Amino acid sequence: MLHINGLVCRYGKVEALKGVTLSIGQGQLVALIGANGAGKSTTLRAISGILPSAAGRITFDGHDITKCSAREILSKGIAHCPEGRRVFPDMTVDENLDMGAYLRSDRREIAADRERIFGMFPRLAERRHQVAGTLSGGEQQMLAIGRAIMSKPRLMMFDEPSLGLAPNIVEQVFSIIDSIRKSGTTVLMVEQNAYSALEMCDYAYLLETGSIVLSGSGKDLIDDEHVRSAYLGG
Amino acid sequence: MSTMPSSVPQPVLSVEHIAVHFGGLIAITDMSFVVNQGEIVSLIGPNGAGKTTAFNVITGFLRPTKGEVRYKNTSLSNLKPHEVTSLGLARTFQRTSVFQSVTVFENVMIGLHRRSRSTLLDTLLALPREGRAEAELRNLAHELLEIVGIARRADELAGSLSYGDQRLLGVALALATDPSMLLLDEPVSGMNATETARFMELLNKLHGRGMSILLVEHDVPMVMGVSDRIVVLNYGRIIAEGPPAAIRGNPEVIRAYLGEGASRHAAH
Amino acid sequence: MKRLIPYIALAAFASVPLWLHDPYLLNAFITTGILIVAAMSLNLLLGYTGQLSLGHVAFFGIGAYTSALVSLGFDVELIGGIRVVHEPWPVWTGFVIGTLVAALCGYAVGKLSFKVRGAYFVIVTISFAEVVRLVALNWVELTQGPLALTSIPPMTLGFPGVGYLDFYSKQSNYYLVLAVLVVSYIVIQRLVYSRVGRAMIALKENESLAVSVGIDVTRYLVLAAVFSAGIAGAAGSLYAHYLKIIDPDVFAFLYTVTMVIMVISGGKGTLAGPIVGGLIFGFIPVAARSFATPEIQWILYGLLMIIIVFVLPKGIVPAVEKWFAAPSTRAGPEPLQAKMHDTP
Amino acid sequence: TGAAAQTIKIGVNEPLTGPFAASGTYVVNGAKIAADEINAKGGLLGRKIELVIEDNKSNPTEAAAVAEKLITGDKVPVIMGAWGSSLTLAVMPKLMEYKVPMVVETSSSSKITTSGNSYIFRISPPSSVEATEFKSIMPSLGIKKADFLVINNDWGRGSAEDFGKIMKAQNIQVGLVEIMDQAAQDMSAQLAKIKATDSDTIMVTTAVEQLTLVLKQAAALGITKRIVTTGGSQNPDQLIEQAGAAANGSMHLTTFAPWYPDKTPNPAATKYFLGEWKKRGYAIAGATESFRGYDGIRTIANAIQRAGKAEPAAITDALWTTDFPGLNGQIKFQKQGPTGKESGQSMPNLYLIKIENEKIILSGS
Amino acid sequence: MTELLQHIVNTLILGSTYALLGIGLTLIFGIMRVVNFAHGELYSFGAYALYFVGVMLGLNFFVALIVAVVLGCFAGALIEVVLLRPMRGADIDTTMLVMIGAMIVMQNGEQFVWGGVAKSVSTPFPELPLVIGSISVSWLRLFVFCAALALIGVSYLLINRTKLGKAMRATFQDRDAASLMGVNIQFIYMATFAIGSSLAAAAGALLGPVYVISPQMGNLASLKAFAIVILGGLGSIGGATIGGFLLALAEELGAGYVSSGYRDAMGFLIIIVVLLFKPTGLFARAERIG
Ligand SMILES: Nc1ncnc2c1ncn2[C@@H]1O[C@H](COP(=O)(O)OP(=O)(O)OP(=O)(O)O)[C@@H](O)[C@H]1O
Ligand SMILES: Nc1ncnc2c1ncn2[C@@H]1O[C@H](COP(=O)(O)OP(=O)(O)OP(=O)(O)O)[C@@H](O)[C@H]1O
Ligand SMILES: [Mg+2]
Ligand SMILES: [Mg+2]
Repeated sequence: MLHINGLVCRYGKVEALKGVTLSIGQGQLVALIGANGAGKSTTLRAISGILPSAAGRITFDGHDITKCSAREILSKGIAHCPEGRRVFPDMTVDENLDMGAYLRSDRREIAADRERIFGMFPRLAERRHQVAGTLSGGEQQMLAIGRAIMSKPRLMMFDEPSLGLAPNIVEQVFSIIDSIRKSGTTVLMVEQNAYSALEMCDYAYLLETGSIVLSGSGKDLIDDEHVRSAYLGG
Repeated sequence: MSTMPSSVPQPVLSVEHIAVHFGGLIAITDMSFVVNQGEIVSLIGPNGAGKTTAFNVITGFLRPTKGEVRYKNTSLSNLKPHEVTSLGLARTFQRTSVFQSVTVFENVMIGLHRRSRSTLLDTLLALPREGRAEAELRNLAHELLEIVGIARRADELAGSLSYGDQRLLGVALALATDPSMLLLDEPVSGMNATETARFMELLNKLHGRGMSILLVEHDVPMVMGVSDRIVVLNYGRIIAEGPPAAIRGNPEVIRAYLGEGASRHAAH
Repeated sequence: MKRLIPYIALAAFASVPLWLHDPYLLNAFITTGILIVAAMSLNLLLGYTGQLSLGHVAFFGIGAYTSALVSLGFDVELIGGIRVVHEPWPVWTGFVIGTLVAALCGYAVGKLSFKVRGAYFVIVTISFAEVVRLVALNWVELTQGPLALTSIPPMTLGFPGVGYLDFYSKQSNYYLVLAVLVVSYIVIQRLVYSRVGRAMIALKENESLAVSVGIDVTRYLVLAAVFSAGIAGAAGSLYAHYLKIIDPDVFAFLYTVTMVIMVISGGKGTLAGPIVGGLIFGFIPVAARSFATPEIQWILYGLLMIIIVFVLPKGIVPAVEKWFAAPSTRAGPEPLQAKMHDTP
Repeated sequence: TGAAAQTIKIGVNEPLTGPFAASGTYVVNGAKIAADEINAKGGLLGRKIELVIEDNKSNPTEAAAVAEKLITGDKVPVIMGAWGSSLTLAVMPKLMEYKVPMVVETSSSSKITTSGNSYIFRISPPSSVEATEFKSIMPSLGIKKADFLVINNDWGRGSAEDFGKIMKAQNIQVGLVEIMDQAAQDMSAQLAKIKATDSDTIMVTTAVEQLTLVLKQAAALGITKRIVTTGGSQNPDQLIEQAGAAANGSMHLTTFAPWYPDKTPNPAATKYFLGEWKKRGYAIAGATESFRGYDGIRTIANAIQRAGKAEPAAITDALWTTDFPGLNGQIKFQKQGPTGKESGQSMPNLYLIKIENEKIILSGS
Repeated sequence: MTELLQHIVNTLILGSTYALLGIGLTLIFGIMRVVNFAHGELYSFGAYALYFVGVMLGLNFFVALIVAVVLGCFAGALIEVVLLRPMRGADIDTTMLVMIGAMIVMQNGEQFVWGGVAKSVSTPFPELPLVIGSISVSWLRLFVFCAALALIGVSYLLINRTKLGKAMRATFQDRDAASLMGVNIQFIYMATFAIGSSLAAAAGALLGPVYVISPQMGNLASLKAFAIVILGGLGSIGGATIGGFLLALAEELGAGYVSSGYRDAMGFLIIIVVLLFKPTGLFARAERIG
């Protein structure tokens, strides 16, 4: 469904991605792991169109989306739950969720989805009229995930969704992701919690200093010696 | 700095009956706990339990509605954040926090602010003392970058570091203030297991030098691994307190925080 | 090489009166020089602490009025019938007192900035300047209000019995301004290349983090405001004694705007920025006079400003520095765009 | 080139941009008419005259710089300027420095002629002169108590003081003295306060734009008191055009009466000037300001002619012996200020006009 | 008593126009964070547009008013595209300088085109004021008051209730996140600036006939608009509205009961005092640390 070929991205003169090639099949859950600064977030940014790529090609359902704007990419069905929460700080929880459904116009469905999200994260329901900037870190993370789900994409990209969440919520988030995948949505996930990510994914890529160095099923990677020592704590 | 942990616990930080209200919202109700000299205490609890708020109260960023915090028998009630820092209490922030548009090295130089003894007059008249003080600071800065392990990126702009490296720089900044106690707010979030293990080594090293540490973290294995004691907060209230082993088995903590998979997490 | 540039520049400037004999151009150099000193002081606040003072002209004007009044003398009746009479003092004491009074006002405004920041600080400074202007305009007994203070004596230096040096000629005024400029430059340089400067940069970048490493925000903002205001006051004093008349128009917003233009176009947060920007925007009007009608002169001035910012958004000096620095060492990646709410 | 060297240069230092741009431009237009007229008649001393016009940007620093440029760069032997009092005051030290005379065409501050600058020759009346002349007109108005509303500058404040003094001397009560900022557009607050007093007359001093607003806002507040304006920058035609009915009933002390050329001291010159003004397509409204530019240049030309050479010292001497009919009475400089360093001040005529049914009626001079 | 009533009526009328100026700038400065020195020039642009359409082309006054607002909108959009778009991502001081340049160019351009002499526009409203008891107020000003209130109401709804309004706020709080939500960033930038500009132009077109139209009319307008926005708290339409009325009240009572020489000083003193007690304006939002 999504193919990336030889993707190169730069920040100023620094080459953060040096020709990344990967692909994701329809309905798959793919994990992208790698050390700090490897370029995982950069890859997601390039796919969702908020970062221009210097070279390479990204196709989605056979269409070239390399040069598309973020808006076009979202309307084609790719949503991105960014690193570092990025909630709208001066807007309330409710308004943030509204923004998630910005491109949708099915009012009734939107309302139902919103309630579903409040069902997943009761904490957010308690805080629905609070401005997002004053939420705790974990609450903001829940909001960011909820907001991304609101856009009802066909490909959902999560950048470290478990960041800053309490263990019970982490569990819940992983099960939400699992159920998203089960409902037919394709998922691309970047996770530092590599063990859990590798356990649940269909396929995984390992990114190191801007290049893919290893790929395979989650199980393959868990068993890999290098992965074990560098990412799973030995 | 290197006082050995004595057998009789010496409370350095004591939080006494703190309450924090934001308008109608009660973030913390009547919280009390102590951290003893040389101890690593973890403050854990579900999202929104009030951990960061507690940090803000202790470090003077937020005035509590009620209660008092004492550090080494000094009340922190009316101190401004920079005065709290001067007492030897340093913190890191939950959200990544560095001086974005200056280099990593300059970041640490800024962090060393309190260590310089040069006065305004030295500066204006360019007295030799000024030059010596500056040279000393530069050495210290290099040392600190070595300690946290980002010395190779010293000349890069802090804003261009990856998330994890920025968090390490945050720790270096806190260490630069020459603290006797560190308050770390989710230091390893965004680090993988291997990086976390490395960070735990750093913590143990500091611990070995007698540094007291108050840690907020959601990485349960790490918390269990480094803490001497754990305080659990839920909805602004302390629901449990004790050594890691006791907390791990506490049913209330499991329900409110650890979740069913706690045992699975602990396995790794 | 880079170290030599300030000395070469200084030598070049010092030589100007030796070869430039056109009084009009020399006059332009002097008035531009005075504004450059004021712009340098603004740069200390804007460029290093990140606090935009759009009322900076207030300190300039306060320095000008204080210095003029000290050297002219006054006789006013305060509320409650208290009469204050001041006999004229030597002009150089006016300069010193003007500088100090301006610095004192900087202290007050700096203290205020402890409470209000950012946009709110901007408006407090604008308001402060407006209030001061209106006082100068309406306290006729002291300031002569709109009637202007006239016959202000030229700057003199010396002591009774020892002899006097008076700054009447253009050449002497030129060197006087140059001297004040150099001293201000050195003071600012010392400040910003020390821990004081690092503290200021820290405040600008991320205040809560700065505080958490033990930097006393108020202290450094006040310090910056005091030095900045004092230097602006010194510039104002030079202005009053050079022009020999001041009226409440010295508080005009236009002067603040001119200083801001000089600082930002030259490169805020760089030592040479205000000087480069100041020379350009001080001399454009002079050059434009010869070939354009009045409105067109202004339009060219405005357009040039826009063009400079378009081409060199960080200002001229940083662009030149980048040009000269070896690309491999200097051209680091652009930092992440700082978000308004990214404060911790 | 030869031709250029042959011209006699006259510096003109006026505000052409900034808040005083409109007035400064009027004055310059008047000056150009005078220069063209003189050149058409063969110029001076066999040479053409050339106006070197510079914009002082309504800013004192610039006014001084412009003087510097005119004197040292263009080498003009005489200047006309600089409209506003603070602009003129800023130029004055330069005149002393370079010993170049200046004809002051508009400024009204008394300081200009009393501060001991012997290069100043003023043809506009300071408010004290205006007030003195007003004394003879006052009885016919039957004022019992007057409030003042004046612009917050030397001109407005000076008027309030000088007219107040004269009124008090005539046993007329002086009530409120209200001030309006130069750039203010809303004077309702001041007018509401004046409306509530028991005075019968409001004395207003400001330039035409603000005056328009005062008249409109007074009408909107239902103020029926007599309004008398002073200062000579009123442009009654512009008032009628812009304030409409609100201008009716207002009275204006002016120094020039172009509506009744036959009643001016020099009808032929007035007619010529007005004819030229119209021919050039300028709004008639500007005539009451621009005539000062016209007279200023003619005063200078007259002095140069008599001096026999275009040199500052000779022109200064000649200015002292000026005696020729301006559009508004004989121009002739009296000595003012400290002895030995006197400035020249000419005493123009004064007219009181009234606007009725959007027409201008001459009611006293 | 009568005087006080008259002062209060004046306050309401003046305050409504201040508020109108203020909300235009709230969008541009409070929400977009562009220190828009050219705001006053868009105000005078509106006034000159009214003069051009209403007097020179001779269209009906009300039609001219609408045309002026629409032209203001286009002018705003043009400024955004030509001057601000290339500066996207530059810091706030740098864009400020661009806007100062725009102000200088526009103001002197106006003087070049229209000359320095003030223009006035006549209106279909009766010249005689409406008199109620001892209070009187001109019909034109009454109309301006109503029109201003209507515009303020519309803006409030636009920003707080519509999808467009939400997208605007989101965009300026976090541009990348907003684009991930599918917001067309470029359009939002342009629309926000254009709407803010059209409000300034509306204020100018409404006030042009009340006052006179001159190239310098924008200077004071800019300064006051900034004061109002900040008094109310950045980004708050309600705050700007109340700030506008408060400034008018301070000026009116200051001139009426303290000293007319200090009329404007009163307004600025109020600002200093308010900010000392409420350092982030009247309607501040909560911030959190950590
Ligand atoms: N805005 C930026 N400006 C300059 N360099 C950047 C920027 N963002 C990232 N980089 C650099 O690009 C490289 C890849 O960064 P990226 O954020 O994609 O890493 P990551 O794999 O997501 O790491 P982490 O696990 O820490 O989030 C890093 O070396 C980083 O320093
Ligand atoms: N300034 C504020 N205004 C209103 N509510 C606030 C404010 N700051 C914090 N809160 C609320 O107080 C509660 C405690 O927040 P705090 O940040 O202390 O949680 P935390 O324990 O650190 O959570 P996390 O693990 O998610 O970081 C949260 O529910 C938050 O929404
Ligand atoms: Mg990342
Ligand atoms: Mg927290």
